Amino acid sequence: MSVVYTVYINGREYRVERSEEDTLLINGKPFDAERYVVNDGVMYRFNRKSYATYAVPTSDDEPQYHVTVNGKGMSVELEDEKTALMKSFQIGKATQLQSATVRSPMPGKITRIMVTEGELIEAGQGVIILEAMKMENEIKAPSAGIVKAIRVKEADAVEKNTVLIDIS
Amino acid sequence: MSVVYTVYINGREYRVERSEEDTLLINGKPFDAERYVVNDGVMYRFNRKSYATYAVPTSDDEPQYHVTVNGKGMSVELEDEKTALMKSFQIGKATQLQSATVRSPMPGKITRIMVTEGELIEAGQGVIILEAMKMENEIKAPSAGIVKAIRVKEADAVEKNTVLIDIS
Amino acid sequence: MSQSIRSILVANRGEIAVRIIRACKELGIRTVAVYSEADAASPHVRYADEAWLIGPAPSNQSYLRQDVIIDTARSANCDAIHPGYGFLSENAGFARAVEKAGLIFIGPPASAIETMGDKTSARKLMIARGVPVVPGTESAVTSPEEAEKTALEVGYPILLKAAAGGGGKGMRVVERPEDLRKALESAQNEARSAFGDDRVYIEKFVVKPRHIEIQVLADAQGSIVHLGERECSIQRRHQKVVEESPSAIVDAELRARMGQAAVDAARACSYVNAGTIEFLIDENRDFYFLEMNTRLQVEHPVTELVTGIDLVKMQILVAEQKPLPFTQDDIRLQGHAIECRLCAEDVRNNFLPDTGIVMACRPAQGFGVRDDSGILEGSEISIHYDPMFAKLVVWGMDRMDAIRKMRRALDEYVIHGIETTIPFCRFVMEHPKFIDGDFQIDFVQVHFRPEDLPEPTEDEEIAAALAAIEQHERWELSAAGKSNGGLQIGRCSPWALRNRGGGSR
Amino acid sequence: MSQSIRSILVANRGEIAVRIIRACKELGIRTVAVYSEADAASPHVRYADEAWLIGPAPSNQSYLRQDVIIDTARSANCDAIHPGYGFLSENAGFARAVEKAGLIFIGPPASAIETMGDKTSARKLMIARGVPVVPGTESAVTSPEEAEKTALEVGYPILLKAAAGGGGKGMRVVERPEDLRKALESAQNEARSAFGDDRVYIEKFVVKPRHIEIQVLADAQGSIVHLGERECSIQRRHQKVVEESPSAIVDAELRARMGQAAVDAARACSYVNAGTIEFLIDENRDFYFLEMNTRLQVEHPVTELVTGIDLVKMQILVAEQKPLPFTQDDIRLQGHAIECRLCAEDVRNNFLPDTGIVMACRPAQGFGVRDDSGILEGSEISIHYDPMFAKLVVWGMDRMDAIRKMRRALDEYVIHGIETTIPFCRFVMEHPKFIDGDFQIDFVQVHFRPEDLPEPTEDEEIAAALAAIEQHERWELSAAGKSNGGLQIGRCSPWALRNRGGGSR
Repeated sequence: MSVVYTVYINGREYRVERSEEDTLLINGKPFDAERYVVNDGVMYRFNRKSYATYAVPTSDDEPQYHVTVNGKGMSVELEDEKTALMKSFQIGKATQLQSATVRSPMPGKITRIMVTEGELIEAGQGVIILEAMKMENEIKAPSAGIVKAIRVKEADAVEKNTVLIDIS
Repeated sequence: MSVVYTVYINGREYRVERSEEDTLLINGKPFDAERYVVNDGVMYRFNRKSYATYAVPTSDDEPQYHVTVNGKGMSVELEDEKTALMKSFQIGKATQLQSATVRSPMPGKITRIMVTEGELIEAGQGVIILEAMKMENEIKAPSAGIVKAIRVKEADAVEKNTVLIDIS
Repeated sequence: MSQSIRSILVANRGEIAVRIIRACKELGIRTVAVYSEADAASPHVRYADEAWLIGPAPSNQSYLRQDVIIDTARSANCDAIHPGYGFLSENAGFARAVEKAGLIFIGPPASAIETMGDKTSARKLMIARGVPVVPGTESAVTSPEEAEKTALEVGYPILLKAAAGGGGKGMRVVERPEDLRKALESAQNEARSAFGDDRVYIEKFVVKPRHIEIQVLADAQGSIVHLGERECSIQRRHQKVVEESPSAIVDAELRARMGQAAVDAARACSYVNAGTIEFLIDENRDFYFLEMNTRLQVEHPVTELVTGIDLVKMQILVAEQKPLPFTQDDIRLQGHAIECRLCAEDVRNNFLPDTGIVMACRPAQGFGVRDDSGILEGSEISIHYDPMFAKLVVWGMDRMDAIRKMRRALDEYVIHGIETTIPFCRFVMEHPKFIDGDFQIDFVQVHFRPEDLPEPTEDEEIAAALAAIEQHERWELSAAGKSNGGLQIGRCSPWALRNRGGGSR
Repeated sequence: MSQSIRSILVANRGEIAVRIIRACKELGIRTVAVYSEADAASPHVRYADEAWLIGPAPSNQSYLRQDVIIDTARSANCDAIHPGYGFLSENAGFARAVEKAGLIFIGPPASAIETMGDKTSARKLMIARGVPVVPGTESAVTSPEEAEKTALEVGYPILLKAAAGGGGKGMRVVERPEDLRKALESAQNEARSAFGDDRVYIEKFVVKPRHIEIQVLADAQGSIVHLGERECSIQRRHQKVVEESPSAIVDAELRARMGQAAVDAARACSYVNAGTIEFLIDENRDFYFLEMNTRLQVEHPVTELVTGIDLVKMQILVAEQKPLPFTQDDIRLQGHAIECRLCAEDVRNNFLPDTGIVMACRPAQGFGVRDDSGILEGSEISIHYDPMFAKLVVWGMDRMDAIRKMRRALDEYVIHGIETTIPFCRFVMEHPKFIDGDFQIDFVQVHFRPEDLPEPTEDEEIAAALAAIEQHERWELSAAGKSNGGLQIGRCSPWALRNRGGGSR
């Protein structure tokens, strides 16, 4: 049985298919790559060029990864056939994108909350000041929307990835 | 139940005992060490000094290890209580030491055999020339004795650790 | 009168502690590291001859504990304490306590720290000795109202500046009167949290200046030399990020004049040991005394690479009351050096500090590349300390050779598990204005847009897709409780593979 | 007449291929690596812009395949080929074939390789130009009988020397007539296997000489400069192991005379590009031409560190028909540099080459330390190639500073999984005769006994005992099929630990 993934990177889509005989198809075309496990991840070579990669999962429940390729970092989202099928019955990707959360990028202390619940905000607008590593860091909204819930209060100590604000 | 090992290093003996409560005794005296797993092995710290260690097994059936400590390599042999008990009933350590083998320290090609079966040899005497890495390397007898069996012939290709000669 | 130092306690952590320990090892001096609980397996602890635990992770319970550090130095039979930079390095009280305990403080006399550490007295002294200074207030701000009044007198834009410490903490530029109160509050908060001292003062903000500093070395015999300049104008939030020596705009004549001013400044406060006089240079190449850093600087390696002089070894020599082994005439600058500070920060996300475990780390190597690092594979970058984990420094035959070498070294540097400022440094090395030497301290603000960072190529995205799928399938295999043979590959280091009988291919 | 090189095929492997690729990257030149099946994941392959597989592991089926390499250079659109050292670097036929294929050979003209590569013609030329040579035969030995006759004429001790190549392979010192036949056979065998050429000739063995060589650089315009000397007397089995620049016994006057002789030698064969003239120096500091190496040397970094000149970049510049950017007067030696060749050899067991997978590797870092390495963690050291895996090179303010720095760097170098010559290098750096600069090429033979290597302390043995027990218990747990939680620790790298939810402590 062949395995098919749809891969989302930087707004582009790649269809990666692996047949039972381990032949690889990318966007429908046969693709030939060497693969080496090296001390710092997996190295692929194709078209005579080497790609040193390192992948770390970034979500507990979604197949999302942060991958570094030759020093460039990118976010990668996978969708296998099963997920794709489920999506077609349920709420799709498009809907999901309209709600967002602001998470703390690092552990620290909340020093100021700059928005209130119900407020309409712009993408990139500063919403929270987090003090960490002795610097005040302004956390910005990842997308425009309405502040649905503020989950923290000033002086709270938060862990990395704590949800701070829900935007809808 | 406590665990006891006798450890042989460079001709010296250390008795290492670990109680059920994980208290460590070395040669009968309580011993306090911190332990850190680091990228390149295990680091211990005692008396405020750090010891970076790395241990590799050197035998398939005996508890023998090559350990590097702060860059110095040494051979370490372990004996637990069970082994010690068995030894007291069977052929002991002393007897074992009287027979020896010459093994190839690396893969290569046998270019000359310098001894014959039945010959009396000295410790350190050259017995075989092994060509490897484009150099001729003289392999020496680890101990004195009589050449019991020559297991290879000239022009043989050998792997690392192949038994070349038995000495009795 | 000279006395040999046999044993040094290094009262610091990270790359600078490692740097100092290396110099000591080369001099045959025994080293004693101190460490917080968070640093028990850190490189500085492992490299030192001995290591003493001094407290929990927060600095004020460990690296800032003067009493514990001095007691440790005595218990460990040290002759001297090297404070590095940051922490207790510019604390006159500490320097005095060290001397009182019968130990040598490897740094300037407490009186010099005091004089130059207080911005007000430093300014007064410089004015008295004819060293030009930037216009501004002579004492710390006492109230928001007073600040507003003073700022109007000096004239906007103004700079709010913490009386203690440096490194951009507690600093704010204020362009309009209506922003002053908010900025003052924020600067005071930051200063209080970083230095335990919330005094802030006001000075004229010189528009578009370059920040250029002069390294000096002074011995106990009264000889003072300068080692040329460091160009430190590439800054972000008043924090230096790229430094070089020599500066593209300093010629021999200007170097001699600035050097003389720096030597005068050092002599004015009876300075001994290594120190740095920071200047602002305006568009007319007129320079103004900014402040003196009475310690080793983060960016000292660029000076070492162009002069061949080991500043830490000289600090120790001078602390032994020995005379400097050279005069001003012996000092020549050869070639060109550049330093990039590598920080755990997310460049695309407003340089937010990142934390985590360093999964893989292989610094750049080769001719003319120096990596002063404070981490190892497996080290944790935590919230407790500065996000700078290493300094990548290169030497080239000339400025362009050094720039090209830095690009190569940045490309070669492998680090996984944390976001770093490497892409940002790469951006600077490619920028035409940087290449032309045509920049001021607002370079980053004016020229850097995260969107300009290079996007991955299609082939790089395909490699990323393959890597993510591979990681995903390993993960699923593991979750399904299947053979963990698959799980291991790629997440285990080679020794695990070897033990399982296979090679890495 | 000059032409820019845009793309270079590096016809080599290991550290020197990496070295060349780094220089190319700094010049903005595209690099194409070639590799054997054994090197598919090697650093030189990973660092290059492109990598082409050229054959199986044995050199004569890959790195020595002239036809395949030239075809690859053309297919990959290269302008030039850099041969590195060893392999095809001193093969005049290859240099000619490269030129014939319309590519640039980054090295001297084929005619110069030929003249200097043939020991006989080189000797004749040197004698004609007044460069002093060691007494010996003018042609290769044709029979054991002839060899015996010739050896008696020259006078024992004599040196048997392969006509092709260098690096100690195919060389034997013979002290007594009765040892000659056996030594000749062995030298011929080794020469045949290493170079495919079993011609061996005889020369007088100068007793207790020093081996000192001069680096030259010549451009196509006829300018030839020398870059001072390298002291290469620390050798084992005629293989250099430690090199330095300058030499402890060469003063400015002798340097000038040897430098002139070297420039004369290069001019005699119309040399262009980088080359080295090797001399023997006897007790009276009289020097004799030994041979010319018509290529980049292994030990070139020590010259780079004291002159600041990048030799690989100069090779490329000269190959582009551009003139050297400096004259003899511009070249100054600053400070002191030492190189240690790090090999996978068991120092305590007669330097037997070791093979295996490099389990952990963390080279030394910091001011004045350069590591030119050809391996990474996980690399396999195989029987197919030279056991040298890296060159550790240091720069110090003076010779003693460099020695101390080398000690520190050797102590800091972490490598597990293979035996290395690091303990031997450490021994050299501690030896009073080395420190005094009082040694000849028999230094190792006379002074080194494996028994003199430092023994572990009791505490180090205790640490070893703990490490062995820990490894043993993990092993037993695993064999017993128990939870592999224990199994993982210490054999997995940190990312595995992180994924399991824990830190490294």
